Amino acid sequence: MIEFQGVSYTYGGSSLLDEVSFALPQGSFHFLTGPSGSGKTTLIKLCYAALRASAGQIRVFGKDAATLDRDGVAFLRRNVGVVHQDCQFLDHLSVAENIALPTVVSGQAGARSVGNLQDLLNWVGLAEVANSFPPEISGGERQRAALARALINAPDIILADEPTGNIDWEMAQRLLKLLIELNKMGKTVLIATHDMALIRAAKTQVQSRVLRIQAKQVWLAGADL
Amino acid sequence: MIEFQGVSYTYGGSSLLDEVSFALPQGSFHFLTGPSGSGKTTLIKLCYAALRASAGQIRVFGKDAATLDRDGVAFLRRNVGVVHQDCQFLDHLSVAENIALPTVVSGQAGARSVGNLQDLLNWVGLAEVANSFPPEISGGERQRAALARALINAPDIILADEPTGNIDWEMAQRLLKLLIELNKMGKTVLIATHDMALIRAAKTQVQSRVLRIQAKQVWLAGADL
Amino acid sequence: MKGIFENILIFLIGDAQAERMVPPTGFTVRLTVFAAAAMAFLATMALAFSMATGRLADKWTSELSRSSTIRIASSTQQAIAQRDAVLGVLATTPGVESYRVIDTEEQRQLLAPWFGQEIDLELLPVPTLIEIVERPGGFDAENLQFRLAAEAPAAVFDTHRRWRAPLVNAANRLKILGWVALALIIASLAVMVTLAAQSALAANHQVISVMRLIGARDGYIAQAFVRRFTIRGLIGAVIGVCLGLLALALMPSAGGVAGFLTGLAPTGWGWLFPVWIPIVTGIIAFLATRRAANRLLRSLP
Amino acid sequence: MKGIFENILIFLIGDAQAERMVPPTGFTVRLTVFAAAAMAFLATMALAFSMATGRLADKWTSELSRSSTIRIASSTQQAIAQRDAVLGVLATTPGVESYRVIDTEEQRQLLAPWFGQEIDLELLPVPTLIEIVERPGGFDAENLQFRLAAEAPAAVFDTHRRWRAPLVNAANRLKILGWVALALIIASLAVMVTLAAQSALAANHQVISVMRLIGARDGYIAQAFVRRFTIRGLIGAVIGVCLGLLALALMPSAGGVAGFLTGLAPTGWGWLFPVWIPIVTGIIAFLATRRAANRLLRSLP
Ligand SMILES: Nc1ncnc2c1ncn2[C@@H]1O[C@H](COP(=O)(O)OP(=O)(O)OP(=O)(O)O)[C@@H](O)[C@H]1O
Ligand SMILES: Nc1ncnc2c1ncn2[C@@H]1O[C@H](COP(=O)(O)OP(=O)(O)OP(=O)(O)O)[C@@H](O)[C@H]1O
Ligand SMILES: [Mg+2]
Ligand SMILES: [Mg+2]
Repeated sequence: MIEFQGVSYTYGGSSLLDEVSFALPQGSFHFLTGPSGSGKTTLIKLCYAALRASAGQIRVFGKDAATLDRDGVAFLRRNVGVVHQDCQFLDHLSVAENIALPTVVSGQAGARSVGNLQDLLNWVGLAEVANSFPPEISGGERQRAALARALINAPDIILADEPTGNIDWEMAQRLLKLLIELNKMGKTVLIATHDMALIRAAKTQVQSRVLRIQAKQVWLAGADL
Repeated sequence: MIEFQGVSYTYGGSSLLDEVSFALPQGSFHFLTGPSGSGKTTLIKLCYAALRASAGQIRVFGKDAATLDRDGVAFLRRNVGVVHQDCQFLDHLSVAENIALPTVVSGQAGARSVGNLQDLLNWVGLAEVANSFPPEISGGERQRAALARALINAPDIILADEPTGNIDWEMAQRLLKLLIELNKMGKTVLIATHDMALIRAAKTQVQSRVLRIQAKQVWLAGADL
Repeated sequence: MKGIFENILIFLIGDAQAERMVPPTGFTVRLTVFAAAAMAFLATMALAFSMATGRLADKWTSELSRSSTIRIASSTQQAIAQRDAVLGVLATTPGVESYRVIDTEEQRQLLAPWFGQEIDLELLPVPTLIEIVERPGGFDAENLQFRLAAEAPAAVFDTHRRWRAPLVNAANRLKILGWVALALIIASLAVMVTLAAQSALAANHQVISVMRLIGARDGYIAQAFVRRFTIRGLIGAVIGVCLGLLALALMPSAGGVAGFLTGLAPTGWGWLFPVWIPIVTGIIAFLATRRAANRLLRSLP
Repeated sequence: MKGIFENILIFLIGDAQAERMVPPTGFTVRLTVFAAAAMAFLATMALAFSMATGRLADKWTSELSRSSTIRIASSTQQAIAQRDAVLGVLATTPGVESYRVIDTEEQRQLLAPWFGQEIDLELLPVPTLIEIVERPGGFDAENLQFRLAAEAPAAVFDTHRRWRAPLVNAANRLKILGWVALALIIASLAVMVTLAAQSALAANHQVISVMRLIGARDGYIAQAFVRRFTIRGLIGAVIGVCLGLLALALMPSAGGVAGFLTGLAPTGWGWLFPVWIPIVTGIIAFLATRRAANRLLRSLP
């Protein structure tokens, strides 16, 4: 589903990724690790066309991301669920409305998704704060809301950037289980995280692989993880 | 240094803390844990007078927080270093300038603190991005910058809300070491975190205690942690 | 044409779903509505002023420039014959609307400041005065002069040019001043609404970037904002125009001021004169917001 | 007083350190500067217009209302004696600035429209006309009338009231119109600058909340913003006034228009008339920003 071929990326002068190549086949489950500032968020942004590669080719759903026009990018994003590291919301809409926003944008707002919404809120433990507004919820609740928003449309690709940074261990386990569930339904999942415990926990439940960014390259980590 | 006596707090209708009492003596090192949404951030906000207790008394530096006027609150905050969970910066100033901001505000901007600044930047691993602007740095870099900003003035009390949420394990260890160093210089430290590994790591280096928020109460956790 | 109106209607009704993403209130609303209202108010006033001075200039032009006088000195021999000759010439001059011999009573009134009400015109060598009123197109004064010289050599033709020029000039300058003020106000209106739209969009930077990140199309995002601000601009302008008309209605009417300055307030259908101000404001708000929204969107990945 | 100026100076120079926390550029700058400039421009124009109509009204007032005429019909017996009696009365009337007997040549000019340039005044029963110019305070017309009736019964006193009333009225209405426009523009200026300051502060909400969280005192935060926006308001107003003066300078001057409408452009020191506009704008910007900043700060914990 996602294919990097010789992709380089530089911010201003400093190069971050240098001729990176890898592929995430449909239905695969990957983690992305690397030290802080190594380029995890940058790589994820490249996947949903928030950044354009300086060189090389990125194919998502088989399409070259560089050839997409603005509406093409919008269409791509409606089929890719992204949990951003800085979870931003519309502060004048309730948490539930924020989570349902992607259904509105893709024109699917209707009975079906409202059913989904309630289930999803229960699963991520946000049923109680569903009618609160984003500035009124805690850091962990924000992160869970961001995940729920990324999943509401059941997108084919799920990209999550540090989805458990502010969340306690039990809740992180729950969210992981949800992602594994979706993976089993055929969704492609990529999770950027620095939490080794989470990666280890996943290993026991799903066929997952770990990508590691090091020295401007993406390496497939061995069995040592 | 910080003393809670029968403190209650309610947002709107839902009560979060109910007659909580505890004390952090000068030079102590405490962790604060509890599930997401249990009120860790709320408790820390009460300590630096960002929120006012609904009932009970909070004494910081021996002064009743409820009796402080606005300039009194400002003075209090200049002597309490706070790492906020959502690290906000002035986006038009460089990372280094943002970190130095508390010295400007307290009128200590001068040779001494510039020396400090360079050491601090090196220690938290931000020397390379010192001249970048906040929107250009990664999530983990932001968190470290927030910690550096909280420490630049060498405040007597340090409150850190999830300072390692987005940071890899080695860097988290480094930051912990810095906080322990400061604690050994006599500073009072309180760290809200859900990372049990961090707490365990600290136990081996410093005399630390763990406060746990549960059922609207703050409990001193036993040896089981 | 029907298509356009339908489209405008659809645009104004909007999409309730898309609508919700724009924060409902705040300072940006007040700013936009007030800017539009203030400028529309001033535009209404300037327009009324221009129109009033326009009416004034027209009046002076028609009263003064369309009238001229032929004078036959009383000392002239055959004054009556010459007068008849003049009247004959005028009857066959194209462009003359009417002419009349000013009668004794009227002459007495005109000369009163000089000789008092009690004068006996018989004693004065008062000339015969013939007043001519031109058609709007005017007549060929040179030709008339020429014909008069031939047929009534004692008649002196006075175009009043000397007297009317300064008044018409002054009225025209006032009129120009009004139009200049109006142009400036419309320009200010455009810039103000543009800046208000920009500031509102900048304040909603996060909303727009979130919408873009979750896959909303540019057109969808822009439309919600453009619609909101167009309507706000319209509402502001309508308020401003209404206040302007109210202010005009409350102005003292010209009444007895001897018609020197016609009232500022329009009459009858004239009250509808500023309907185009909200329309122009709406169009400006539409274009300004669309441009600002598109620029902001293009800056987002 | 020196203390105040020193304080103003210290305020305007500011604190370079505190200064840096305010983002240097952006739409809020353009908005504030433009709003101040546009309104200052319009205020300058309205002020110039009011002043010009003021001068016009003064001129008409002084030319027409401060002059009056005494007429002694030529048929009067002892016309010369009566004239001397009148002159004697005028010499002892308080409030009379000057008086003179209108000479033959002038009378010929005034009567030319009636009788042509070629008239022989000897043949006309032209009255003796004495023109009186009042002091600014005026004189007691009734008393003069009374004394004239006693000492020169044939003299007819004409205050020109009939002629001057409509002109002075019209000029005064224009003047009022100008002042009303000016008041409206100043009010708009105040609201616009207030809204611009509010919108700028709202856009800087994060800056202010960060400063507050790291322990900056309210006064310290407010001052940096207030200073910045006061200066922007001042700069905008200075630009607006300069543009306004430029526009006035480019207006065609009244020149030969027979003094009917005096030029809009001021003369000499008159060019300094709008200096108070930037000062007022600065004060408004200062107060508006301070109020908005304090309100925003008080909403933060
Ligand atoms: N401003 C607010 N208004 C209303 N409710 C609030 C507000 N801030 C927080 N809350 C609620 O209070 C509860 C505790 O919030 P708090 O941020 O203190 O949690 P926390 O322990 O820090 O959680 P986390 O680990 O997720 O950061 C949450 O359920 C949240 O929804
Ligand atoms: N917009 C930008 N302009 C310039 N440099 C940037 C920008 N965004 C990120 N960087 C730099 O690129 C590097 C990688 O950033 P990125 O956010 O991809 O790191 P990361 O792996 O996600 O780190 P973290 O684990 O801390 O989130 C960082 O050093 C950062 O300073
Ligand atoms: Mg990152
Ligand atoms: Mg928290």
